[in-house]
Amino acid sequence: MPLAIALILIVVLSVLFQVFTPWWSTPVASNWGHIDDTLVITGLITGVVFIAVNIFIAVAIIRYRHREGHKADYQPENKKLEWTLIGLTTLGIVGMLAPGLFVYSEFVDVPEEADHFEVVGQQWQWSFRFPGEDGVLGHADNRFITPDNPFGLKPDDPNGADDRLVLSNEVHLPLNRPVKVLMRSKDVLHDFYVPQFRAKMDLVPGTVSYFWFTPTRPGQFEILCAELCGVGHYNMRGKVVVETERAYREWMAGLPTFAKLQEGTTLTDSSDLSFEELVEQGRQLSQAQGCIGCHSLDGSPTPGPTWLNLYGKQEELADGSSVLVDDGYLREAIVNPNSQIVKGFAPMMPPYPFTDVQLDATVAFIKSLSDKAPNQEGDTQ
Amino acid sequence: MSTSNALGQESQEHNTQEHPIGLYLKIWVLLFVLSTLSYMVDYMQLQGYLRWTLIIIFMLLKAGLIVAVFMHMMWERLALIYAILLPPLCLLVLIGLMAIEADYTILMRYDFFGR
Amino acid sequence: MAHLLSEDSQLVKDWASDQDAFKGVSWGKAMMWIFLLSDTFIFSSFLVGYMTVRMSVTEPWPNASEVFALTIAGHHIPLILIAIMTFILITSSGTMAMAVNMGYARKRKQAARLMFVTALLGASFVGMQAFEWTKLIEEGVRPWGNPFGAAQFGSTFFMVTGFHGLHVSAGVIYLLIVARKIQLGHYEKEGNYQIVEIAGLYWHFVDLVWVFIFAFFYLW
Amino acid sequence: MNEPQSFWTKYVWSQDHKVIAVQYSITAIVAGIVALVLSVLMRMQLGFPDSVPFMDSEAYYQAMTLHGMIMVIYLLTALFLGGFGNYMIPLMVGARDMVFPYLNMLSYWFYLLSVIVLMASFFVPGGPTGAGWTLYPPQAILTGTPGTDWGIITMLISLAIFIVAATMGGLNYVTTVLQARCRGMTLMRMPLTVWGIFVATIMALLAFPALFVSAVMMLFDKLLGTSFFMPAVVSMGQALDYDGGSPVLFQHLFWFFGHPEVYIVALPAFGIVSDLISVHARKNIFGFRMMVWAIVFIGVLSFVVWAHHMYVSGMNPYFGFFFAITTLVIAVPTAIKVYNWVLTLWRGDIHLTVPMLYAIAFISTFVIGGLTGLFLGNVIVDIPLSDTYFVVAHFHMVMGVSPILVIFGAIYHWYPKITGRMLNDTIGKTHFWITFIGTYAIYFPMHYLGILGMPRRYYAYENYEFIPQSAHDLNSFISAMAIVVAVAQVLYIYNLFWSYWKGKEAGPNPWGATSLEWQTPQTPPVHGNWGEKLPEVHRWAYDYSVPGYDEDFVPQTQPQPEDRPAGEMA
Repeated sequence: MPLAIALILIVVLSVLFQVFTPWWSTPVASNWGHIDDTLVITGLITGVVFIAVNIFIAVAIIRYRHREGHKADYQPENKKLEWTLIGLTTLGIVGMLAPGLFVYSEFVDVPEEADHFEVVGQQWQWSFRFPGEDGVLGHADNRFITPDNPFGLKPDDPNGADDRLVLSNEVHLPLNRPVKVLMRSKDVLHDFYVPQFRAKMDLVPGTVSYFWFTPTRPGQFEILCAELCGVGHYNMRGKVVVETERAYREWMAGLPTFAKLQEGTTLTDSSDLSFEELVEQGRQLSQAQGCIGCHSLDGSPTPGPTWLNLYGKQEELADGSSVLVDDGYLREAIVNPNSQIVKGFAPMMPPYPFTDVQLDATVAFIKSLSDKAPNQEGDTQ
Repeated sequence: MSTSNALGQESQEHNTQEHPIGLYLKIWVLLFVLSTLSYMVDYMQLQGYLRWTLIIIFMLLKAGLIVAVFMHMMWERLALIYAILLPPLCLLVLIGLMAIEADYTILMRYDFFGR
Repeated sequence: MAHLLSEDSQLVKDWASDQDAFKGVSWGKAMMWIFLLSDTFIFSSFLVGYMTVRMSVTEPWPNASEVFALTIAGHHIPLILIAIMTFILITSSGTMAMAVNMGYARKRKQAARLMFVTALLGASFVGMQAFEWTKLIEEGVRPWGNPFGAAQFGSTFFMVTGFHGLHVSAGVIYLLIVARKIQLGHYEKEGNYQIVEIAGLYWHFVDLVWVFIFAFFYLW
Repeated sequence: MNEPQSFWTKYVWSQDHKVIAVQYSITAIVAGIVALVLSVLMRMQLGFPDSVPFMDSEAYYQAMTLHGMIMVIYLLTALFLGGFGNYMIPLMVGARDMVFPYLNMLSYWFYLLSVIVLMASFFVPGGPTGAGWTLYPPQAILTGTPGTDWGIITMLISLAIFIVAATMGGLNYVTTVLQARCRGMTLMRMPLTVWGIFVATIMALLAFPALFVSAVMMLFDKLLGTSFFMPAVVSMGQALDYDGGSPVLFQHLFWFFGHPEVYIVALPAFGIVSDLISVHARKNIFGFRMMVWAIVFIGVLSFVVWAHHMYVSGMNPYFGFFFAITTLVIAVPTAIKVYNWVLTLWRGDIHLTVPMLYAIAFISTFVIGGLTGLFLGNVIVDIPLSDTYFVVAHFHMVMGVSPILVIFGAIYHWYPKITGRMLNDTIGKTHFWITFIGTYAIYFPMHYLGILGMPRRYYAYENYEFIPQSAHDLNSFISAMAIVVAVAQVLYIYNLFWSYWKGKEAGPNPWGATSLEWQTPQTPPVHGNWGEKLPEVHRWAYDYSVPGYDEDFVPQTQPQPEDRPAGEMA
């Protein structure tokens, strides 16, 4: 008897929960409102079955619970009833499947007029590439990736020269224009996921995946990674800014092209560069190399120590000793990271065989993030 | 084996698989011929669909002979034949879909990686 | 089909009967068949993996015909070693089939002798495979790369033939044990030589797998 | 009959299927407790961040991986097939033992070895792997994931050993069911428990090969530098030597195993729960034939639905149509099973014994888990929900809670046969209520976190704008409930020990059940099960409340009376 009551209560509470829940889909910001509709249809059909089965059990328990002298019916099967139930179930299944497949065929069929851009994932950050004036993305492959060519664009592909590169994790998109998202990964599986857009897809190294959508609401949306990609998975963040065509154009114009980047990033001799230039080089380098995937720039917790105010700090090491974070320590920590592990962090960073110039640039960038760093001007050894 | 007998396997009429030696010799020769033929496909440098068709035909003939005669499948009762031959059919779905998938992958690689 | 599933077909009767579904099939033989079914899925998965990587690599796939060619007495003959290995394995299947026949005919000595011959042929197959591996390794083929083309050629070659070779080796040991037991008259008491047929099933299966490897890896 | 004499041959190196079953079960439960503790640690981190000092993101992912792997493979698969399969098959089909007892014993020892290797991974350099139980490459073998030096190797080796063990056991179970039944025991007279385990075992024999092969290939990728699953990658700024492999291939092979695996766990649970419901409702299972065919149909279909786990994996998108259809078709036989369970209750004589409570609770939780499966199987609905807490809630309901409830009920039901004593009802009921209500409270709201869009496999959810504070509070609530439920399991374990010595004497057939295992000459059954003569079966296993009999059950061994022709189902 308590079980019957419990089952009825479960049904009542579930329905109430469903009606009053504050936890529901984020407001949709793309054309995929249809996905929400299929979800609601599925919810309704399955909800009816859920209620029916539980109530049926509860009633059965109440009516047919054991009493003295009571005996069960003997009824091995009832073909008619069974086939009726099979028929009804099939109907319900079709009711869910048909609209689902209909919407899915829209989902896999990218409209002709859609723009396209590329999302590149790596542990644990996003970057983006737009096709440039010619409207064509140049060929790109992980095999071409070098510190100077973080996207791995095929150097001799003419289509790639005007490609616009976004080396930060923020991407802008124009409102109400369908866009095909092409996805590629440098290392492991990732998943480009913006809850408000509904659509999501894995980034797979060694191939290119895609989906398409039309942003329908201006604003800023968080990008999350939805496929386990290592210890930093939960912190692989990014931002999509959906804005007017004009604002988008302006933003786009500010992006470096691949050709420009190639000219600019060849580090020659650090003594030629001003501290600001060095910092800028360091910023690009640490984005390209994935440093900031593990080392946050704003103090938020990440797999590696944050770079905010790192320089000049006394760090406690795993072996109990402590060390002053200075140029020497940082350079050693990049080239040979596991020699001195900071307490509370795992020895998981691979050694980065940077050149002297690259080390200078990176250290300068870290320095620029610290208010404890002494004489920011010029002191680059 | 002995342990199972200790617990008493009920006596059953064993349908012994006794067949004339001559039959085995014939199949043996046939397998030799088929193997030679499939080797000749390579030796003659046949290419394209002709090559693949011939390879598959000879392969299936050989496999069929081994299973049917050497493994005595053709003399087994239908209950066993069906139990053994039907389950591998679901592998065909895997093979077919993986062929399509591999094809899709290489297309993507040519399209986007430019190799 | 309708006939097969009708109430009085042998198929339906066997499945609907009590005690055993496979009439007249001993426990050992039934188990061997089911094991082979499971093993079929192992080799199929290997071959599916091989198919998928081969179809999806962009590097050219080496020409097996060339890679496995041998120069004998000044003649350059493609795939000759593989052809010989194929014939040896088929021959061993033939001797195995005859051993089963002898077993049922209660010709204990001949059965054991034929099984030893089968095992010997199997061992020589493994020997040739070892030779083939050595040759390829000398030519620079490694699991992670080779001078002829796609790296996966070496990976799948070592994996698939290695796994098959392990099966053959295990089969040789199995045959030797059973043959020895037959020689010593272990099965004389029960007078039941079905063990030879069971060992034979395994051996023919190994041959069967080779048929597929030969077609898909060497000839394709 | 060579009865083993010493303690060692009787309880340790035993070839008796019943002892092997208990060995399997105890090992599986111990492994399960480890996994349960891991899940509590994870819930602590999720509900009350940073409350467990050593729980950094690395440890979290390691706990998550091991929790999943142990629960799915080393607990559920081993317990249903190695535990219940071993104990029930020979007894229920009227055999003296498994057909090859020595192989059966080896199966257990290989299983134990696989568990030991798995547990060893906690102590190897770098700790256990943190790649998630799906072990997707490339991340499973690249830096950036915990345990890529030794953890992943021990994991894969342990899996390979487990597969060897499962194969040795599985060959025994299948052959025993096919070839070693007693007189009169046709396949259609076998109880559904045996049917479920039988079909699940066949599936295990055909599905584990794909896992075995992918484990071997990944080991080669890791150890030999082959590129089966590894394309050209740049890991942490280092270009690696891999090239040309396909990560999606691993996913296909893994799920070609992984989806049948779901039903390898579910089918035995379906079978067992059918028997529990029938016995305790004193009524034949409704639509027995349909139940059998549903089990077979589900078994076959489950081999062609695998890629519904991969709708957003970047595979060929047109596969979505094929797999959505096959997946939703499988819902039909599954729904039939649910209908038949509840129709068995209808017009029954429902004894609300503790096993029955678990069985009914199973139906309720399984219905939720099954219905949410319809969301995830339908490709377009899956896209927003995949990799969110909706998935976590779904598979815990369908693969975690419901089979475990069946296990609780089944142990409760058969404990008297295994030990000769009844389990304690008061402790049993307390445990039941906490577990049933508790798991509902954990997993029901979790679906809504998924619909909100909270991704799974996150170590922390700091500063995500779309996640309101209330969702964090809900998360804390879920964690609190999880801890309560986890702690309540101590009651069940305690009950198992206490009743072994102090429980009420059970007698041979305390529930008044018809199937063969209750008709053994001794309780607990001795080696060889049946004494001098094998039983003979004259009817199906569901003759409850048959009109014209005084008792409300007729054992399978009781001959049909002369004047009564064998009924339709007999």
